[in-house]
Amino acid sequence: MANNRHESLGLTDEQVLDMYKHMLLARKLDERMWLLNRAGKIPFVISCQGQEASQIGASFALDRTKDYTAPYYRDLGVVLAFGMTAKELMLSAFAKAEDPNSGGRQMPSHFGQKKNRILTQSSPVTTQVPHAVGIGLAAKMDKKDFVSFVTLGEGSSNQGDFHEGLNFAGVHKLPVITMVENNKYAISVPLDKQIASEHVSDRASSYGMPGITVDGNDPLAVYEAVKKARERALDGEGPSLIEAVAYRFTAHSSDDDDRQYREAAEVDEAKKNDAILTFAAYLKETGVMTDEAENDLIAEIDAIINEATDYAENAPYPEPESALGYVYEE
Amino acid sequence: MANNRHESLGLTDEQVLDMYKHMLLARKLDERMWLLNRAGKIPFVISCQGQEASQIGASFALDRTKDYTAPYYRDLGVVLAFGMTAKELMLSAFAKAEDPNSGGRQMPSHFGQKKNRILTQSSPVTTQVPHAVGIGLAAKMDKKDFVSFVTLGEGSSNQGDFHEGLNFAGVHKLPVITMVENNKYAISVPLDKQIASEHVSDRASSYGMPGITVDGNDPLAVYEAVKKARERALDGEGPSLIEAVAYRFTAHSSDDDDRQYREAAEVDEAKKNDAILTFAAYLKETGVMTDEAENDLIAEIDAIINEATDYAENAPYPEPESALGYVYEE
Amino acid sequence: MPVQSYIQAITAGLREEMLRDENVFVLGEDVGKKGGVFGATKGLYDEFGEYRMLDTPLAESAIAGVGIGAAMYGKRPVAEMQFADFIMPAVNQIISEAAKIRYRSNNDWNVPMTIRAPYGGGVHGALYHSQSVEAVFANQPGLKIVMPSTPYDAKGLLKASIRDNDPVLFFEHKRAYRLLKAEVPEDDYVLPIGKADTKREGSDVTVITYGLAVHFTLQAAEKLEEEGISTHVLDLRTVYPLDQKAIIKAAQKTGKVLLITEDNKEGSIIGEVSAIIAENCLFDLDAPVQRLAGPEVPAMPFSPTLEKYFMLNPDKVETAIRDLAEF
Amino acid sequence: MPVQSYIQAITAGLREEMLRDENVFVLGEDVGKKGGVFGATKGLYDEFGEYRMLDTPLAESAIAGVGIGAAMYGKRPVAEMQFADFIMPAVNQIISEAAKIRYRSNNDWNVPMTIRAPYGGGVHGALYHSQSVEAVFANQPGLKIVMPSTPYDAKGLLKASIRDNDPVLFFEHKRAYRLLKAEVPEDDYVLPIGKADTKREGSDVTVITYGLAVHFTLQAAEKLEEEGISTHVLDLRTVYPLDQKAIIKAAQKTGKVLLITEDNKEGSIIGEVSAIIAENCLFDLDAPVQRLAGPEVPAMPFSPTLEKYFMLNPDKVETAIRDLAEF
Ligand SMILES: Cc1ncc(C[n+]2csc(CCOP(=O)(O)OP(=O)(O)O)c2C)c(N)n1
Ligand SMILES: Cc1ncc(C[n+]2csc(CCOP(=O)(O)OP(=O)(O)O)c2C)c(N)n1
Ligand SMILES: [Mg+2]
Ligand SMILES: [Mg+2]
Repeated sequence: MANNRHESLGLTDEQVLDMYKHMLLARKLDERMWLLNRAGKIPFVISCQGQEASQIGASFALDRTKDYTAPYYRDLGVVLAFGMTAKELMLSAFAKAEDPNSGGRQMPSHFGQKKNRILTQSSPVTTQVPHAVGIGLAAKMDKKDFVSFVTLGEGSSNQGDFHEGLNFAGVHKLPVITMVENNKYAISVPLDKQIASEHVSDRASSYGMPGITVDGNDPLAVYEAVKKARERALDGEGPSLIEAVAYRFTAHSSDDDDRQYREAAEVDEAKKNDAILTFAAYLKETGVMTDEAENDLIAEIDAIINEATDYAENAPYPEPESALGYVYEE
Repeated sequence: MANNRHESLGLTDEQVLDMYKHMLLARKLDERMWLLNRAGKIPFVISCQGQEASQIGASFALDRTKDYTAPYYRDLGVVLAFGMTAKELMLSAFAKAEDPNSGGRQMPSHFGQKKNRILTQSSPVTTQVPHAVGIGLAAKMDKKDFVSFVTLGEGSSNQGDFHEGLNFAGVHKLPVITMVENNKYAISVPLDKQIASEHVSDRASSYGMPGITVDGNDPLAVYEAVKKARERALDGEGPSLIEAVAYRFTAHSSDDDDRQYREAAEVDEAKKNDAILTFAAYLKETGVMTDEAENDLIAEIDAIINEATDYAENAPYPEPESALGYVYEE
Repeated sequence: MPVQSYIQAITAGLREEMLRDENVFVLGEDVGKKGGVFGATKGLYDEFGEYRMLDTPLAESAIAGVGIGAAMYGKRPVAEMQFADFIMPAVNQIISEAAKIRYRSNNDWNVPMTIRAPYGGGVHGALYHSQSVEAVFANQPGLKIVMPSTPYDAKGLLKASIRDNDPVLFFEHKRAYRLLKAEVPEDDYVLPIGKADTKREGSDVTVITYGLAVHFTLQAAEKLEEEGISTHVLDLRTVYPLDQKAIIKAAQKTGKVLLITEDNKEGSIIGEVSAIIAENCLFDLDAPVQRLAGPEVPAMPFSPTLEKYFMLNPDKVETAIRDLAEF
Repeated sequence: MPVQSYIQAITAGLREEMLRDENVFVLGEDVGKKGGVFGATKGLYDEFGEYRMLDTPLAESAIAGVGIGAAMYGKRPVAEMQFADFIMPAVNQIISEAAKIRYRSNNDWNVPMTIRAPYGGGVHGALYHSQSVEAVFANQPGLKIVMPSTPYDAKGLLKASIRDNDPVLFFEHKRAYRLLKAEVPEDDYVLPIGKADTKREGSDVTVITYGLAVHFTLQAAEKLEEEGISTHVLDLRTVYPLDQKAIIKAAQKTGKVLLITEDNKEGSIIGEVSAIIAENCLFDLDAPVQRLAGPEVPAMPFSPTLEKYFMLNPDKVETAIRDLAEF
């Protein structure tokens, strides 16, 4: 039997199985969306594939009943973990009126859901970083015991808002956890044309906060890093920067063709570390998941996704005139 | 006789005397401007006082016949070293038509003079950083052997443009030297409310460049740091970040009252390290400057400033209608 | 009623709202210990403490962005931009985020934030301490832009802005700060955002304007009254979205309309005002709609000769009204 | 003459200028190896190499600001904003810097830079990949804003922009990229910046518009011709500063003016056009100046029902022209 790593992190077998379930649900939902896109049923997909372990590992280290999150467009895993349902996500993919993120107003993967404390997200990258810092500031002002968790891509970490936001959090020691999901590309531009340091986490010292680079394919490593950061934050020690290194398995989005700028071999190589495979193997090796349980899980997830898809596909579009509403308070 | 530090840096006695002359000219010009302001003759002053050593030390390490500089408003010393004259600076202080910086269009200390490769400066802080990087990019593209030297205050280093500019320079290994003149305050806000790290230079590692903190009251230390950075840049090794730590001796500007936010005792304490005094002492101890030479220098500088003031005071204002010109190419 | 300056009225409005609702807080550069570079927050740091009068790092995008985050949580931030000219680094946060958050989330999230900024010229501030920046934002549904012209309006509109559940840009004329003094009620009052205000009744010429130009216009109108020219003055108060009804009514009243802004003309607020009139009042007009504005140069220059040439003043307004009256 | 799409014409114009002048270079996100997210720079990385087709870090303020620095040195940068919506982080560099550098330095320094950005809706791009952002910049003397409506114009105006010694914002309609195809000369030609262009002569109604809306208008005009309604179409081409003479002449020609923009109405470019007409042509008008524009919401929503409701199309234009003709 393999070395049991989750127990020493304080995670039960049920919890790690639940982590895996969320990872798999994210992956399968994402795959279904590509199918729907290629079938001409939904106009756009932007994927979490390759980053599920980072997203779920991090989310499970948070208190999903009170922490706030400002996710970015790849964070299907994060929003699932925070309580958004597959059905709600499909409603968004189909741009239907019932979509809780935006009522079909935004592209898919522009997440937001107040009841689950998921801040609404736009397309211009990195704007969410100062927002998350504002949430952290509110927590400090009101002496509340939650943290604010914000994610972004490594390319996006070059925007001024990253610098301004993290510096603000650092100066005021705010309970903010920033996780950069480094998937090696910003659309076509590779890491070494984006940043000049070795790690994005090297930037933490600029802001007087700890910075750590973890294997984004290892949900337990990410869990551990975020858990520590959360404890620090609640102890009033301020923010942390975590870089989760993974790889983008798909093209940037359904509008991109990644053969223009990277080799298929590189992608294939990266997929060998696919956490969906490696974490499943770990769960089996540690006796947490049997083959049978895995098959049940897959069936359960398929059913969820089928139901979500059917529901969303048949749901109504927003009324045209509803485009006029909610510009200001009504 | 005191330890001669300048020889080992390759500086002749004439050169260090010239450095002192520039420092003193900057200081005395600045002092005169305050007198003129308090007498109601010029509307605005923003000072270099306390930062002359950083500015002159740095400028003398550059090739002032070919390097470019993007100074900020306190850099009276830098622009004097790059060839702007006292008369030209007084014309700007009086907002007269002949002012080469802006023809009286901008406030004083908004430097710019193409013939001396001084980029034109605006008021919004830190915008000059990407400009200087653009100059460095042009140098690299055209394979030219000059460097681009840009300065800013420590408060201004929190703007997004600092991050974006330095990262760009780092990724493309451009010949750009950034010097942060850390004078401990951004108007009323002290250093520890501006940045969370110990040194601004800690930020260099974010951008894959060396960062160093030097005593900004020691022109030779600054000279040495900038000289090294320049050699690196010309060797194709890319940019450097230098933090010169000094103190702002005056209020932020003639519109500010610094008693609102800092103790007089703190200012007095800082003035003990005034480089105008300490560098003069060094020059005397090393036998470079006699008391007589010092007196001659003071008399010479007074004469320069008197002449500049008289000329500028009597020079004509721009014609009102000239406000309409030079919006676009004419 | 005590007499207060425009800036005192703003300080009073801020203070009352901070006392009324503990979620109201101020963030910006030098707003704390120093009390603001103009003194708008003077005394409030001592009264309310660091975290309700927060000196931020020098970074406007963060000031706006952190404010947005806190507002989404339920706070009521009042962000100060030290000068309106320095709002530019925050444009992305204001236009892409604050303006669109309610709409894009289908009413799930909202941003009850006020951004205060001193604008305007005539104070020897040169290009970057004199600008009128409202036109940059006056095409962005989701935003409201308020520009008060008197101490009374400043206080009542600031209080309304802070209580508004959507983002409000609140531009204060920095020359008005100490120039304008008037009676301001000590009790709690708010003025409606989105409504223009008739500042003077008249029958020959209608002037529609806002901000400090209202003051210049009232001065000019008084002089012209002696010549027998009667000027109607509509103060827009909220320059975005515009109060179309009030504009149409004011234009129809005299049939001769002069629009005034301190900004340069092309692309300024008053172009939209003119378009509203052209759409709605064509057959009520006795003369072409006139516009008085700054020249088409990037911003107000520094030298006194140049500043005077650029800056609006009561004489320029007087001449423009008289010309139109005589049309 | 070969037939080219709008985007091919842009690529060709860029390439010709890069061949003509080695100081011309492109910088932006994904412009290099990938050739741009729309393919506007396809093939040019291989032809000109990394430093003339530079993939930058993901940071628009740096793209603009580094471009400004290089331009001050004497280079002729063509900066690409991946979508016009993402120009917002660069507003400070564009408005505070690029627009004001010649003026503030009293003609000592200048910024020969072009900023290209795809704008406009109708491509399922939702709020942040559909915006018309020209109004944000159309009040800033020192800037020029060019918005071509055809492949021929796109090439000729892009070449002129690159050769211009002042900063030019060059907005390309992303739906036009592949929709519009036309003959484009292979030889070197430039079109004048600052001049509007009559795209169709007519006598009943004058439409003044720009960008993709020109195409919609020409489609509508053709249909209306069959009904006996003759439409005069003026394409602004440069939306800032406006070609006042051409606007006045076109308005006077028919006395009935319809202004069209894809942007939301209040504060858009066409408000200024209307104001110019109101100032200069009041007594030539037979009907109020009409405006057809998007609704007053923050940006175009995603869902097909909503997008269609927001987006301009030939039918909406046709109805508006007919209504005005019948006035
Ligand atoms: C301000 C801004 N500029 C450009 C874009 C276009 N864009 C969308 S995603 C992207 C790349 C982001 O890369 P990264 O941050 O590494 O995230 P990833 O997609 O790799 O997860 C770009 C350039 C944008 N959305 N916002
Ligand atoms: C973008 C912007 N925001 C605000 C200001 C107003 N302002 C002018 S100088 C200054 C403080 C600058 O501090 P620092 O960078 O430390 O430079 P120092 O003046 O101390 O040399 C501020 C806030 C400005 N000029 N630009
Ligand atoms: Mg990435
Ligand atoms: Mg400082």
